[in-house]
Amino acid sequence: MGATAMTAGTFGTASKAIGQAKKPIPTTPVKIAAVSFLTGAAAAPFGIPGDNTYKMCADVINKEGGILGRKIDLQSKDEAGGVDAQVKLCRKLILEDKVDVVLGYISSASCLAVLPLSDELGGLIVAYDCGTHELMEGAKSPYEVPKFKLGFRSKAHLGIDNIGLALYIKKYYPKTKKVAGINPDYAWGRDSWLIFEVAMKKLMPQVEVVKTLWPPLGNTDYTAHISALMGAGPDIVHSSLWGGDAVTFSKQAIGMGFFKKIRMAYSRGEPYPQEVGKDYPEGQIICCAGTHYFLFSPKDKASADLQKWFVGEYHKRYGKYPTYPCYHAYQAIYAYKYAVEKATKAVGGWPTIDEIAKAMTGLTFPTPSGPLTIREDHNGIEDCLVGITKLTPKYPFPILDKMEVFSAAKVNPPVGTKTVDWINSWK
Amino acid sequence: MFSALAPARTWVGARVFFEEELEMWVVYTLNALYFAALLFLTSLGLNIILGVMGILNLAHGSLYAIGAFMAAWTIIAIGMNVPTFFLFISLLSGFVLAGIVGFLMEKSLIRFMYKRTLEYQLLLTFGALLLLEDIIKMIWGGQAYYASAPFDLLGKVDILGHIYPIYFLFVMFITCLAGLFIWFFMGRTKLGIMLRAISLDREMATGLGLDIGRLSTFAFVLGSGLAGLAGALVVPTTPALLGIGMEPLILAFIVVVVGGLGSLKGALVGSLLVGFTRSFGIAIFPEIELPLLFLIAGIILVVKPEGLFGR
Amino acid sequence: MLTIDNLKKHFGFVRAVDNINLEIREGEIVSIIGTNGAGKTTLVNLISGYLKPDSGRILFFDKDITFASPYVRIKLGMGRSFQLIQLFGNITVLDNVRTALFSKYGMIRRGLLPADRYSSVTEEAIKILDNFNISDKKNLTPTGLSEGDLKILDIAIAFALKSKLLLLDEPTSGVATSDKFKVMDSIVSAIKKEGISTLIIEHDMDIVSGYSDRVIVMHEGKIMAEGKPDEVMENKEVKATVFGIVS
Amino acid sequence: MFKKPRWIVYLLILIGLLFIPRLLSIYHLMLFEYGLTFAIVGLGFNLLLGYTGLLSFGHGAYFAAGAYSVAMIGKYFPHAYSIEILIPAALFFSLVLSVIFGFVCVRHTKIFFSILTLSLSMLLFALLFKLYHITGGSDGLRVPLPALFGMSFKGIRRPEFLSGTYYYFLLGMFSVSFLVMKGIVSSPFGKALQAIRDNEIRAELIGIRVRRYRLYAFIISGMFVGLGGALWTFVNGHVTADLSHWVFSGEIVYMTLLGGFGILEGPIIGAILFTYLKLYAMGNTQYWMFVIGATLIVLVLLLPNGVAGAIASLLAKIKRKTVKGTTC
Repeated sequence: MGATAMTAGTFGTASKAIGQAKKPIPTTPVKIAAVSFLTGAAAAPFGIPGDNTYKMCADVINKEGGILGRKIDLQSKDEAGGVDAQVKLCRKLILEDKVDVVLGYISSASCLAVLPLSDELGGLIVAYDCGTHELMEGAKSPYEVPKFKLGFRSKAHLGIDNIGLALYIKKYYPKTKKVAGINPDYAWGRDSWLIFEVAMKKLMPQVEVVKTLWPPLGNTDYTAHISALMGAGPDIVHSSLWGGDAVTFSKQAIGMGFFKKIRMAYSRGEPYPQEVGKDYPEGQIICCAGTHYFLFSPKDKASADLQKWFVGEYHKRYGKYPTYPCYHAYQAIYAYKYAVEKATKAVGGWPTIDEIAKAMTGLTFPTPSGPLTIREDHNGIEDCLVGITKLTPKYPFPILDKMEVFSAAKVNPPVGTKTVDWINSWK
Repeated sequence: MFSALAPARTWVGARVFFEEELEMWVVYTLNALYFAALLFLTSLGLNIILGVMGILNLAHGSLYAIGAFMAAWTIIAIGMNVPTFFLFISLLSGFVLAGIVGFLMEKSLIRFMYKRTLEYQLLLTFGALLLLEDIIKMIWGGQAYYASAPFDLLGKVDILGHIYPIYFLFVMFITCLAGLFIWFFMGRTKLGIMLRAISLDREMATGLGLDIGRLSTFAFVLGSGLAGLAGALVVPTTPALLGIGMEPLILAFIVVVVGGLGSLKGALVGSLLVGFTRSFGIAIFPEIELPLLFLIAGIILVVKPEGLFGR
Repeated sequence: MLTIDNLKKHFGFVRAVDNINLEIREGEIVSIIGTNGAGKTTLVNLISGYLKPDSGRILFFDKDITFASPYVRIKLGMGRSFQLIQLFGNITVLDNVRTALFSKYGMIRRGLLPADRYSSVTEEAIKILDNFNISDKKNLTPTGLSEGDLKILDIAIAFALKSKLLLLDEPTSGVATSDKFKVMDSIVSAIKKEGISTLIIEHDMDIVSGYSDRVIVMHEGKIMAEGKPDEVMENKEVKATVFGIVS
Repeated sequence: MFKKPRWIVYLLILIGLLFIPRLLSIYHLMLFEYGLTFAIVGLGFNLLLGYTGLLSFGHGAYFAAGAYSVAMIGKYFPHAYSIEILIPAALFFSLVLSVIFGFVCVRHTKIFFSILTLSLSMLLFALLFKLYHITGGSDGLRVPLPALFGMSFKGIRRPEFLSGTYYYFLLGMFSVSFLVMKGIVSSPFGKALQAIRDNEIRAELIGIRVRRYRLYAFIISGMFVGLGGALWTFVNGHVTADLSHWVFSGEIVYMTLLGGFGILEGPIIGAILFTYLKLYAMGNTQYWMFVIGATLIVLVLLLPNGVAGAIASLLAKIKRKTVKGTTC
């Protein structure tokens, strides 16, 4: 206790030295709002791990003296309640509570609704886990960047998952003839399928789409969907179901003998083997929303060390291995920290929101899955890891086998080009 | 760019269905029956309350949720250390707790509403819905409860070359039992006949010297219990979650409206209608399955406003 | 003005109205009396269009209205009151009458100004209430009125429609015995002032005998006797069945 | 008109409302604007519940009709995205919808009417929810800032827009709505509706075409709610299919009852109170549904005439007492 107070004190004097230039660094804590699903089906596999990571990182940063001496005052908020509730909550956070930054949002629906508020209300918002490519893209390519002056996403969009899956299927299952899709009925599911379908048509034109199903988010009974898919007889079923939906679907599908005939390709299936356990079927194609996998080791030494520390620290605190939402949470909170530090260096003093936003554009910083760059379109770009589930005696759940990493350049469209147009322009 | 293809795809889907997927009709039918079974239990409860007391209980879905949470909690609590038989008995805990909550609700709130006008009756149950949703959250928290042991234990069976979980058949069986029981109870026992008398004419029943207060309590408890039982039966196949009762409630509304207010036969036919529309709708017209359901309900109501078996 | 031709209405085996022929002339006050279940109310319901007959014809000013809707009959000039009071319970006494007047003048569709601006209608409503001696209660809602006043108001509404024919179903039922004649006095004096033809349904001969030009006795759906009040009173059959006097 | 004390009070309140943007912080001003839009909704809803005696549990549908007309025009016809086009369009579409739904519904009364309105609004919900490519499904649609008579608000942040021009526009719309509704309920037509509410049979027998006037009331009510929905979108900035869900309709009923549906001004008070109640409950506890649910139950059991009803009866009591006092 005393030690932390001391370090804070020393940093206080240090910051004064910098603050001589223009703006003194305030001594009040930095208010960070972290919004994730804390209740509902998405809480256990996404929201809680994400929120845990925010808490862990805030704790670690505070122990190291905070951001330029300012402690982080982390406020965890619940993302449940629907889009409209999120718009209202975000407005309250920015206008009434006057937080310094909002980090958050797992659902693409929340992001699409909330991120425009950044410019409308003049608050910094960093989306940390939502996937839709439409979030930062304009109506037609080339589009103007950035779309939002104060809105960011500290990760890559769903293009990497679905392009990665298509590339993987082409490489490992070139004989695939029929595919089908079951995706949640909102932006995330619709866009995931769109990109996957476009990529498949380009890569494997002979493949036929036999069925596309759109269960609502939070559906409880998948029997009708499962048998409809089995009736259509595809080789591979693409799915971006997530949270409780993915678990429920898997359980009911196991009961109906689904996996005996059909292979699933999950665009973000990484958390579920750990969530379902031993019963999780083998041989399913799974993408990790980047290279966020606890058994993955980045090539460069610094990142590899960071990964080792991150997995260890997380497992020590919460008794589980970090899943991809954890990595995303790490990226978001550290993107803010590094951007503030970079901006402070440039302006000499605590930066304004616009200066932080300027610093965050083009920022590159180390993360446990390798260095991450946030581009001029305010979107992160990442490599993508795809593998196949396989049971081993070492872990009580299937792990990934035949891991394949697709480099960022292969799965991310260039700045200003719409993902669909980019895929269609492939030779 | 693919939006324009959506309707076209629907028709292609229909063609593909009739050419290639007809062999799956066994499974589609079973799915429809399974879905109808769960819905029948829910709407039966709603219908008994509506028929006997004349109150549309908007909090019915919350009672369903209470049944689901209670059953999931019990199954998790007793774990795998007991004989399998007890796992299935523990599903009854949902019925019991929902019944108890129904009892408390009737005694503390609903009984003041019999003489009030419609808007107050509906708003009171709406208030109860909001209240119960948060009470569930207070007791069980916002987490998902996975309790799939009964589902996993029963395993699978081969029906005409299709693998099907035995648990779904079990649910249909329990529903048949419950349906037969209610049918027998309402038609043959003295208590049931008294309840029907009330539902036909409340004032006359008072004149006959029936104890309306107690009979209403009984009907409410029975109806609530049935919702709880439906919730309990669903929980081995899907996690118990906040808001789990909302969709069954809406579908139960449709069943009750289409079948006829207060009609048991109507509840059965309505449930089957919804079950089959859903199962085959998802297989043939996946894009418009839900609006299709409401459209069918709407057409029935325009043609026969009192419902198929309404008075 | 009203001619009823072989009118018939059966409910299952009950012959509520069985081949009734009847005529009412202009300015006449006719009473129909009979025991409970004699079919009086059914007859009024048939005339006012609340029920549809099995056979027969109803002519109103030589127009066949047998199957016309209540709305059409009202437009033609028919008004009625009910055995059980039918009032607008949550609006003032004045508005009860005024609404009828607005309806009569077709102002519900056309009148865009606030109701109070149509002072002629308000004045007329007050005049009607004056006729029935209840204008002092114009700002109360019906819940604050006595049973007798409610009956009078009920008839005042029917009266306001300026009907050429009024059908009054048991105008004094539910009124305390001591007040019955007072109520009848107010009603009949108002009617006579305007010279409206009226058909009164009653089961109590005493109440109507002083006010009616003609009395019709109904029994089991048929007309048993017809004539001047004192003539009918002397009819043996009527005495036996309706008054229960066996001589 | 201004001879009556009631109109002086209205005028004073209006003058007070003109100064609200100076008194409240932007966040609270926004809440107040939500309240004002719902006040228009409450006015319209109450024409049906309070004055015609029909309880609709599906008025969210017309709210959604108004809101989605704005959002869809914004998405598909951006060059027509101007308030003076949007408001008539919203009125038109809610008119069309309430004509269609109303035609089916007014054939029934009591619980049948309630369930039917509920089912039909859920039909609209299902369409808005499933037709993802047109309506945005459960994600809904964003609503940018509109132009007003050629004035463009590009580059202006929403708080500035809402605390400036838009607040006064909203206040104007609200005042007009209030006057129109006041006119409707005190006109002969309004009297006829009350007659229908009190006694359908008798109403028919004094020559009122019950079904037709019910339908008219339904349509007018639907249009007011649609107008409220359209004005609401600019404050909220986002529309979702949930607007047509019966739970949202339930909230409309709730706020009308909270204010009291026996009085014209009741729903206005109810709407503003409800907005604050809900957002404060949401902001301060995760058990906000418990708070508003418990409030509702207490209201139903103890204050059936709502807040305005309670105030009115309190005032009446005081008046009686003072009258008594002077005679003594």
